This record gives sequence, C-alpha cells and structure tokens, in this order.
Amino acid sequence: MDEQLLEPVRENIYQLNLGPQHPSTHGVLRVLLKLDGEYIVEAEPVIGYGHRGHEKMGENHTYLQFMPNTSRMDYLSGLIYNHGYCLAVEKMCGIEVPERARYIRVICAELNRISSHLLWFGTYVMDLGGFTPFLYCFDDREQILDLLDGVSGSRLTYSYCRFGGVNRDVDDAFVAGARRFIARLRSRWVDYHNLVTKNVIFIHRVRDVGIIDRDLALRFGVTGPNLRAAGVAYDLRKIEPYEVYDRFDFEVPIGGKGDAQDRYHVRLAEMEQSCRIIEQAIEALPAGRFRNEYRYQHVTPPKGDYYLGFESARGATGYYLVSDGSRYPYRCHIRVPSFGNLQVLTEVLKGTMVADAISILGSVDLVIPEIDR
Amino acid sequence: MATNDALIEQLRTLVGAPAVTADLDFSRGITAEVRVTLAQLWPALEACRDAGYFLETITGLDFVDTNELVYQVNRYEPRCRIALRLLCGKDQKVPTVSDIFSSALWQEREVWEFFGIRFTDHPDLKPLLLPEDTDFHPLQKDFGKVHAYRRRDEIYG
Amino acid sequence: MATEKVEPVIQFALLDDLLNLARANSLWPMTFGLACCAIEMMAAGAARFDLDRFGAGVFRPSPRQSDVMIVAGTISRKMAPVIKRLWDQMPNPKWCIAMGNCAISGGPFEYPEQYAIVPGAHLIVPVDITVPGCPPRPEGLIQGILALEDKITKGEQRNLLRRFSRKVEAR
Amino acid sequence: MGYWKEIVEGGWSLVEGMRVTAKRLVRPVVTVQYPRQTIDMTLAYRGHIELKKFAESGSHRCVACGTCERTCPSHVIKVQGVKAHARSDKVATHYWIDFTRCSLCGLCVEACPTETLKFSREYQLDGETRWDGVIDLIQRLEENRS
Repeated sequence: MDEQLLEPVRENIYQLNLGPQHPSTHGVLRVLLKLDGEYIVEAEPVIGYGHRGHEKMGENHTYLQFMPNTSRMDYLSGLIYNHGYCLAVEKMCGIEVPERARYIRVICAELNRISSHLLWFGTYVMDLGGFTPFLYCFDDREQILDLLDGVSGSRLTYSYCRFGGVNRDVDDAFVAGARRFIARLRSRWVDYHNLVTKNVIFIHRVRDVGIIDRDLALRFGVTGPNLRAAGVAYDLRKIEPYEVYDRFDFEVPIGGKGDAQDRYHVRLAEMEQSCRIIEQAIEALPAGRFRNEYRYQHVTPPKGDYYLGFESARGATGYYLVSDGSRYPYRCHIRVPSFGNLQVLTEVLKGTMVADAISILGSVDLVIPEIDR
Repeated sequence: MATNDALIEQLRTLVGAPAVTADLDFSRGITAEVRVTLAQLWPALEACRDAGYFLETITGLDFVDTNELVYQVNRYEPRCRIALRLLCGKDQKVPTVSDIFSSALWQEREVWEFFGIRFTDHPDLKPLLLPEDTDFHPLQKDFGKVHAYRRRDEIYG
Repeated sequence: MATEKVEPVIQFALLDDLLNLARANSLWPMTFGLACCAIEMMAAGAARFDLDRFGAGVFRPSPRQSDVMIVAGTISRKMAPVIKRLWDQMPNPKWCIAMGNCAISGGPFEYPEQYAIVPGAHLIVPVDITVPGCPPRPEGLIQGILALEDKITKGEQRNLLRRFSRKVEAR
Repeated sequence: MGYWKEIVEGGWSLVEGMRVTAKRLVRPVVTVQYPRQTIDMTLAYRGHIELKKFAESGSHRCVACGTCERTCPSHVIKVQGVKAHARSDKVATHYWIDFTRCSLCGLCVEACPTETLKFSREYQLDGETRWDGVIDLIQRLEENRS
C-alpha cells in the first residue's frame, strides 16, 4: 500500500474507480481502471464486496442444512447449484434417486438456465443502452418464474432438490405450462432477433470487442458460454454427463473467434438447446415416486473427498466436499465459473476503450456474489 | 483417452509410480490422484499445462498436523480431472504456480487469505475477498467454533 | 447513528403536507443491488409489477439524485463503509428500505462464527421500512414502498394513492 | 458507399424496432395492477411457517419435540412446551420464529414428526423494525381462531 502511495504519479495516466455501486457492474464489483485518455492501460477488478462466508458455513452446517445456501450463491441459476450439490452428496453416500425425480430436476434446471440467460440478455442490452428488450425479457422470465414457483414455492432461491429426489412433485399443469412456455419463447425469438441481433448499433458495440480466444481461456480457466464462444465445445453436460443428460439429444453451440457478439449468439443458441432438452424430458417423464421413501435428514458420507462438476448457466462449476465421516462436511469448497471469467478481464480489458469495457463486462455474464461466495 | 494415459504415465515417471492413483471408473469425480512434493509441484503442473490442461481450482485443507493443497486440473476433451495433492507443513511456503496458470494468481490469494498458506514469488499476495486490513484466516479450523479438527490420517487413513 | 431531525423555526403545516405528498408519490430509489434481492427489485421495476405506477420506478444510478435507498441483499463487512458513504451522499429528506432478510438482520448468514457480514442495515443507516422474505416477492417490495409512502404522509388517509383498502389476508 | 449502406441499415433497424414495439401496443397488458389485483399464490408457495389447525382437536399438534429447532439451518425456531402431568405428552405453549432470519427452505416442515407445520400464504409482511418479524405462532393461531 505504501509503495503505491510513494510511486510517482505518471503523467497522463488517469485512475478511474468503477463501482462498487455502478449500474453496469451487476452487483458489487469494483474495477480500478488506469486510463490513458480513452484507452485502458490496466484494469484490476476488486472483489469481495459480496463475500458471505459460504465455505465456512459449509463446515458449520450439516449437509442438509447447507443445502439452502447453495441456491444463494449464484442466485440466477440457483436451482442448478442446488441440483449439483444434491448430486454430489448423493454420489458420496450412494443414495438412489427415482427416475421421475431425475427428469424433474433436469426440466427445472434447464428452465432455470433459460431464465438466467434471459436475464443476462435483458440486462446486457440495457447496459448497451436499449431499455425495451429488458422489459420483454422480464416478461418472458416471469413465465418461467411462475412455473418454478408453482413446483418449488419460491421465485428465486428455490431449495427445490432434496437428497434422494425433489421437494414436490410436478403436476400436469406444470407440464402443460412448460410446453406453452417453449412455444411462446420460440415465437418471441423472431422479435428478439429483429429488435436486437440485427440492430446496427448493437452490432457495432459488440463485434470484435473483448476477444477471449482459446489460449487465453485455457490460461485463466474460463468456462461456459464464454469459452464456447471461442469455438471449444466444452460442456460438462456432454463431457462428463451427470444426472440423465446423456439420454437427451442436444447440441453444444459454439462460436468462432470469441468476441462479445459470439458470446451473445452462443447464449441465445443455448436457450434453444435447453428448450429441446425440456421437450424431450417432458416426453419421457416417467411415472413413479418423486423422492425416496426414506427422508435424509442426516447423511453421513464415508470418509474421503469427492468432486462433482456440473454445468451451471455460467460455466463449469464444482463442489469439492471432504467428509470426515460425521454429519458435518470437513471442507466444502465450491469452484465457481465466474471466478475465472472475471479474472480473464484483467487481460482482455487492456488496450480497449472505456465504453467497450462496459460492453465486455456485461458480455461475460458475471454474478458477483457467486465469485465472492 | 490415449492422451490422458500418456499424461498419467508421464506423471508416474515424474513423481514415482506409487504416488499416482488412477481411478478409471470416476467414482470420486476424478480420473487420477497424484501426490506431489514441493519440488515436484512445478514439473508436474508444467507437464499438465503442456498436455493442454487448465487449472480448475486450488483448495486448501487444514489438519491438525499439516496443511494440504489440492490442485485440480482438467482438460476440454476428453474428460480427465487430475487432483494433485501437496502436503505442506504449517509454516512451510509453497512456490507459486501463477507462471504456469494465470488463474492461480487469484486462487492463491484466496487460499492465502483463508488458510494463511504463503506462496513464494507471488507478485501480489494480498487479501482478495476480505477487506485489506484483515488479520485472521477464517477457514483455519481454529477460527471460531468448528465441529472437528482432525489429523490427516483420521480422514485419509 | 440516526440522523438528527432538525425542526424548522417556522412551520407551514399545509405546505409541509403538500410537500410530503409530492415526495411520497415520486420516490426515486437508488440503483443499488447487493445480492439475490436485487433481482426481485429489478423484477418489481419491470413490466409485470411496474413500480412506475407508484412513482417509484425511476431508478437513479447516482445517490445525489435519489431519495430512497433500497438495501437489497447481504451487507458484507467490506461493503458496509461504501453503503454508509452512499447514504451520506444522498440529499435530505431520505429514507431507507431494508429489503430481504439479509438486509434486515443478516438473515440465514448470521450465525455465531460469521466473520464476513454486517447483521442488519440498521447498524449502518437508519432503516424506515423492513420487507422480510428471502427474497421477498415483488409485491412485498411494493407493499413496503406503499408503507413508506404512508409513513412520509403520516397516515393512510392523506395519501391519495392509498384510497383503495390495503389487502391483508386474514391474520 | 459504406457510409450510405450504414445509414440505410441503421434506418432499417429503426423501422424494425418500431415495428416490434408497435406490435406490443395491441397485445394485452401484462402488468398486474397490484394492490387492486393480486396474483394467486400457488399451493406450493413458501411463506413463513405456520401451525396447522386440526379439526378434531381444534388446535395444533405440536409436541415441542424440537426437531424443527435442530433442523433449521439458521436456528430461528424456539419451542417451549409443558407436560400437563408427569406421564402425558408435551404440548407446546410457545413457538417463536424469527422470520427475518429464516431462509424459507422448508426443512422444518419436512422434519416435523406430527406434520403440524405448514407454509403460510402471506407475503405482505413489511414492518418498521426487524423485531416485527419475530412471531409467536401459537398466539397467532389462537388469534385466528377467535
């Protein structure tokens, strides 16, 4: 700190403090920008403004008690995190999950993924100055929230998955609602593409902006749509299929050079693939129990550690759980995708202009409390 | 799968065959577990980087007798998650791997602020998530009330 | 902690009432999300719930232009000084809504070994209205804003927008 | 050349945008006029917890066993019970929850051995201080009954 103060101020280098309260930082991110005129010389993200000590809580709570926390880490895809955590504990303890529950989980997780991408779409276009798509997206998103509200009882922090199944069964109304929603979303694509994708101003602001190529991604551990935009088909649903994802026919959309426009297209294409998964899962939804007969209040996994990777809306996520044979995890570490996705910005933002920085920050789809945990 | 086996073979020659445990049916979420020493950490991770792996996460573990660092590396295709486990004493310093994987820059800062494990030659070792004037390491097991503080062999036998 | 209330020397009862009515019906919240509740705040501002109907939909990014601070989310130790500074930057008269359990009392994150959060916004800024929930529904936030309007106009009958009866399910 | 092309393209995206917006003009309104019109809470909706009233006894069935207290991740439940005489079951006399620290996960409802807990449908709970969220459920049940 002292060295920084003593360092003679370089002429013409201007330091700009972006955040932590800034409308386009999506939460509480702070970026220290060193500017030479309009150009960014150095960017240093400062994080931790949303740090809540999830990993310490993991050690103080039993396996089941930690479960509600998981949907509060990445609140935009809370159900997917929930799902991953339950999978990890089930794998550790060898808990059987009924077929129906597996399909329900996949349907709900994919719905959650669409809602997360929709929110990103709306806020990203809002960052770039277009307000109307935000309203349309939230309108569509409300349909998903209504569906998930109907089965889980909550709009955002679902806590829906349980060890050995799910909290509530889905009914015919949910299935019909999901079908209706997919049809509706598909009819809205046309509007979205006319309104945003083909818009000249939008294209000018995202094309060739913030290129994350394969090598950079490899060095920084970037995953998810940001990596797929660079042309790498890395999706944990395909590479290490968990749950029943290997039974569905879906593609992993990839981009070309990895600029903001590619990331935009990849996310939009992913929503379509999620729709396809939901359709197939609804078709194949088996009858039967939605959770195990035995209710797992206290699970005691065998000693040892376990890593479970799964694909959240933002990339490869993982739970690393160490069990000492008691009811409390000895260590509960969460690998979050946004961590690498944010860190890569220290490289990407160099040499870009301030106006593009907003575009790049928005395009990588950050959820700050997920990074801070 | 051939490339994965090649790397595992390479690691075997690097660190010695008994230190590598391959787990082919993926029962613990990893393909292979490699126990490395401080001196072997760099060559092992460099071998991983050259084979096209990326650093997924660095985790610390705090035991009564020792600290442990777990480096998980993975590759895009085919799946092959390798866990490198490094035992380090309570006040032992660990060489930074940020020259090999840039993502280690932040992850090592996180491990340092949570566990107090120091990394030598790290360019910018300051707290990442906690306020900069923090003087405690919250994930150490003697911070606050925890349910168990065990020796390493109580868990890993 | 709480800002000291300065009573003016000369008071104009009718003018004050009129001003309060104007203030209550054009609350400008600050764009300021901390965690999960921020998404519900955005949802409340979007088409379905439309905070604009109550004059409270103009989210301002600058504290200088806003008069309501909606603390939406967990306040970490690192963030607390920032919130305090933002609050100090807001011009008087100003109000604060603590939205969500984390902002009210630390919520599920408050437990004896917690080192990272501030348990409650009332420890940093004076809170006028609390909206519990984890996260509260957008309707809950709207209800909180209506309650704040009541508070500003000192009573339900004064507020023109509150002619409709407040819907409360059987308690 | 590129200059004119851009002007035409820009003008076209403007027209397209206006067309999409104009289409919305004739669509039904999505806004819920909230205080006058409410969204029905679904059956699954999780508000704060509440004690069920059973028809046969006209009261709750809580035996103050404390399972919910132990299950709760954020320890917001405090139950007190008394035994009418030495060999009878306990009956809860106080059931406090601090709703402002609850995470609405529903683990207590699932853990309850007598199934006397349910979620309320209430979502308008705004108050002035954090202590407004501290509720005695048994008192609440009795007030509802009378």
